[in-house]
Amino acid sequence: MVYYISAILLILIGMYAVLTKKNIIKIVIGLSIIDSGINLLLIAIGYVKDATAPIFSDSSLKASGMVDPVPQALVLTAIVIGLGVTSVALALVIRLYDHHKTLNIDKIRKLKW
Amino acid sequence: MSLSPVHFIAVPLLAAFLIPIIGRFSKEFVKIVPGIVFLYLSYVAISLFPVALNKPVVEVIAGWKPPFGISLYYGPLAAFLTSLITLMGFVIWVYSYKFIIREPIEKYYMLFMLLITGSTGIILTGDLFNMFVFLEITAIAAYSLTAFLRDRDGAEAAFKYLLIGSFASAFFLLAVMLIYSQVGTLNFADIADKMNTVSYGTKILILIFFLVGLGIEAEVFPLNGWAPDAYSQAPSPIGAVFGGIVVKASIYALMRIIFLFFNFNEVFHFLLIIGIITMLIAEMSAMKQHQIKRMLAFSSIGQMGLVIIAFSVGTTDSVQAGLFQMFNHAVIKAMLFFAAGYLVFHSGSKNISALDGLGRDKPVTSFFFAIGALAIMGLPPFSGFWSKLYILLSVADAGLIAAVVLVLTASVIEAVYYLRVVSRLYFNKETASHSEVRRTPVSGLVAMGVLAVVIIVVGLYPDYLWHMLKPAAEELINKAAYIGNGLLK
Amino acid sequence: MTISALTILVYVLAAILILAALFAVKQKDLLMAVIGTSAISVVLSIFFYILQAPDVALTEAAIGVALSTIIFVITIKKTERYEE
Amino acid sequence: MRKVLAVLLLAIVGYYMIDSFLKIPFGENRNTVGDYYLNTTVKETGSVNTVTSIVVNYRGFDTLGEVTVLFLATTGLAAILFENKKRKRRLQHASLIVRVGAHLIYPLIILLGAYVFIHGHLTPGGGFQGGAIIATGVLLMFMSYRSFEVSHKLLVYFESIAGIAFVTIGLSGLIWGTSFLENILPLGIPNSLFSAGVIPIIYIAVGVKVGAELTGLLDNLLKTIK
Repeated sequence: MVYYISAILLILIGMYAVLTKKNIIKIVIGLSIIDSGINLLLIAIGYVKDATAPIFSDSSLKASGMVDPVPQALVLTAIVIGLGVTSVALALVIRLYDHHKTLNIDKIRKLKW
Repeated sequence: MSLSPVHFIAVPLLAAFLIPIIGRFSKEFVKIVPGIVFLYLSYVAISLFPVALNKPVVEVIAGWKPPFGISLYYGPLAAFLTSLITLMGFVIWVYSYKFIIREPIEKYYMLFMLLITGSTGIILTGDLFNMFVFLEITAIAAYSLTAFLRDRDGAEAAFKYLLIGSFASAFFLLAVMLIYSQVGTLNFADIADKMNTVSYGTKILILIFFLVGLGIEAEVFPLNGWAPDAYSQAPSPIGAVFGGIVVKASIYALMRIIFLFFNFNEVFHFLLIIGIITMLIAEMSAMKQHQIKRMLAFSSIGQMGLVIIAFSVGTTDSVQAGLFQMFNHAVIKAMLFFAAGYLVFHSGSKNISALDGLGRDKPVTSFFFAIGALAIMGLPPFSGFWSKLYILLSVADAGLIAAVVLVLTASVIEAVYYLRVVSRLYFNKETASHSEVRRTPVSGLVAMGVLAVVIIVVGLYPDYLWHMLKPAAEELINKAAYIGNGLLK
Repeated sequence: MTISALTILVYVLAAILILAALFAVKQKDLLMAVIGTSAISVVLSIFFYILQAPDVALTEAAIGVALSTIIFVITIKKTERYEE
Repeated sequence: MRKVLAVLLLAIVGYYMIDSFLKIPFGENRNTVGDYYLNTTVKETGSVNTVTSIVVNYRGFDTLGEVTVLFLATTGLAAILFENKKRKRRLQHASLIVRVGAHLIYPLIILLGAYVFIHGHLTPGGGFQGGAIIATGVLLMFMSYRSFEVSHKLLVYFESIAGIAFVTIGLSGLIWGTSFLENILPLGIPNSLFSAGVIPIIYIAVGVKVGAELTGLLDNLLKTIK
């Protein structure tokens, strides 16, 4: 249960950062916190009490006593995708800094929403 | 090796991975690669079309039966949309060929090809998480291409798009997670089969997460703030890809999920209202724009609102009309972006006011723009007329007279701002000096010419296409058939 | 319910996780904030291990703790370090 | 004002998230497709690591997409940061101890990365983890030696050939088997290095590709002018 709560808190903290922060690097940090929270939530959903990792390294291990491997596979993908998005975001941050010499979004944002 | 739907994904990926090596030997050849790929894929699409009409092809990946492995679902609807996408991809490539002169050209073509592949993947896949992966492929390519010109506004638009897009993917993933925790599977057909075991409250939440997650890409109000900037700052061919391909794929994803997972009556009114609000606000914002590409972007959002209205009525006729409108909008909006790209280039300014009198200087490009404008307004000899008419008829059939009135109002607004631009092109005196008489390259004219022919031919003989869309519309509505086919029962 | 050492550890780690997230959001020095996100990744990695997901723990350790942090640090070096 | 609005919005989102997610029982076995994978992985794929068999085999298409995402991210980053003139990295020279230490550890890190992706079907880890470890090894050298260079040409070749290998393996499944990415090699004896059919080959391709891509990404970022 503590996993669910901390994961949801992480997601909310991340969203708070994205919505209120003025510094664009801070916003990207917020995005990566959201990603972390979602990953934790997904792994926690797949957990089974007193079960082992889904690896048959020993012949005594039984399939019935293992955690759900699907969320783990999904999170693996999600982490890598998160890295991809973060790197593109930071490239854009560098590009924006090049043009504006500031990281403050209020000074950057000339385009209307 | 016989043709199979998996070629739509595998071949462009192979080509994209090859491009860096080819680029070391010949830069010119890199520019031709996407053309070859899209030509080949169009061939695949056309040869597989009759097969899909006969019986949906369920292509399993890695040999595992549907609920366990990932499968591609290639039914009439997917056949129609992939054919549209690959053919449009080819035309947009023709246009790009001379339009994109800015380095790194090699990277442009890689991103361009993968952007379209991502959209194809969204349409083909029969697996929820796989759809997420393809959405992300599309999104990352789109962010990078928005900033491709590396100017100030481009980077800002791309950053804004990225922020909103990341929120969208977070919500999409949350929805996937909720579904997995409830039904324990990720295959569309399997989820649809088991969805009635999920409690009402959770279902609503899943629906909201999906609406936020996909509504952003599908430009649904109020999540479409990114669209005008991204459209207007990206290179013109990419604007055409956004409006013609990416949005179509997202709308497809949204509709597929809603039709399959939710009892349709529950969401019907909600969708209709969203569609109407999206359409009206977008058309009114388009009125106020000074930049031509921003205007086109808002008009695109408005048209998507119209498509959502058509889908939300939920009868075979209306869905068919919605698909018809999607086809027309893809073709017409691409043509408008093509023409606008060169008009902006010739006048040297993004503003509408700079277009005065270009109709005399650049008669061919302006003529194509005018055709596009008349077609999208829905004037008779062109294709746009029929889809709008069919939508109105089907909405009226369902007894939603208020919706009919609102759609007509939006059409009037649309007509006003498009005619304003056309009249500037032809009837205003030349004010700015666009003395540089550079010609629009042949590749650009060919691309626009092909689209113009499509618009006119479909306008004159709409029945053929209209009948082809019937099985596609039926596929979207018939949930039981999808479940049966999707699980290979 | 008997309280095992592991349960206590999980609660402590969860507290660290949330504090690190708050630190990352509140800190004006961006470099410190990035270290905060890196701490989040470390805790997550341990969590994944406790939740019997060693594959994911390894990924989070390699990508979340190392690479992602480094990319942030390089970006900060190319731009500026303090939030106004 | 903005903060109040944000907190209000988040309170609503948070309420519904807690409301829905806390209802999912924690630590309970629910019947999912995961059970099928657990029961059949050794028999059907020969891989003892179920996560690997899902990532590479059952849901291998996702992994192809994932590799593409990383490829796109590197390409996109290079396109966004494209400058006509490349500069040298501008880092300070590290101290002697760091340099000697880095030189000692560097081959070991590369070796560890390779180990992780070659044994992906036996132990935790795989292509992505191994590739990331290799990239961190190269990063260590970047930071300790100002003049350390990785040939750009080499990276491009590694990246492309690994990617092509992945798709080719997939297509060969279509040619000799019945479907894309299908296993066409013998499964071997579970728990031995040469087992699990195409899984290790795909994971090696993924590892090389991810390693080359992330290295290229770091190199590109480090060389961007301030």
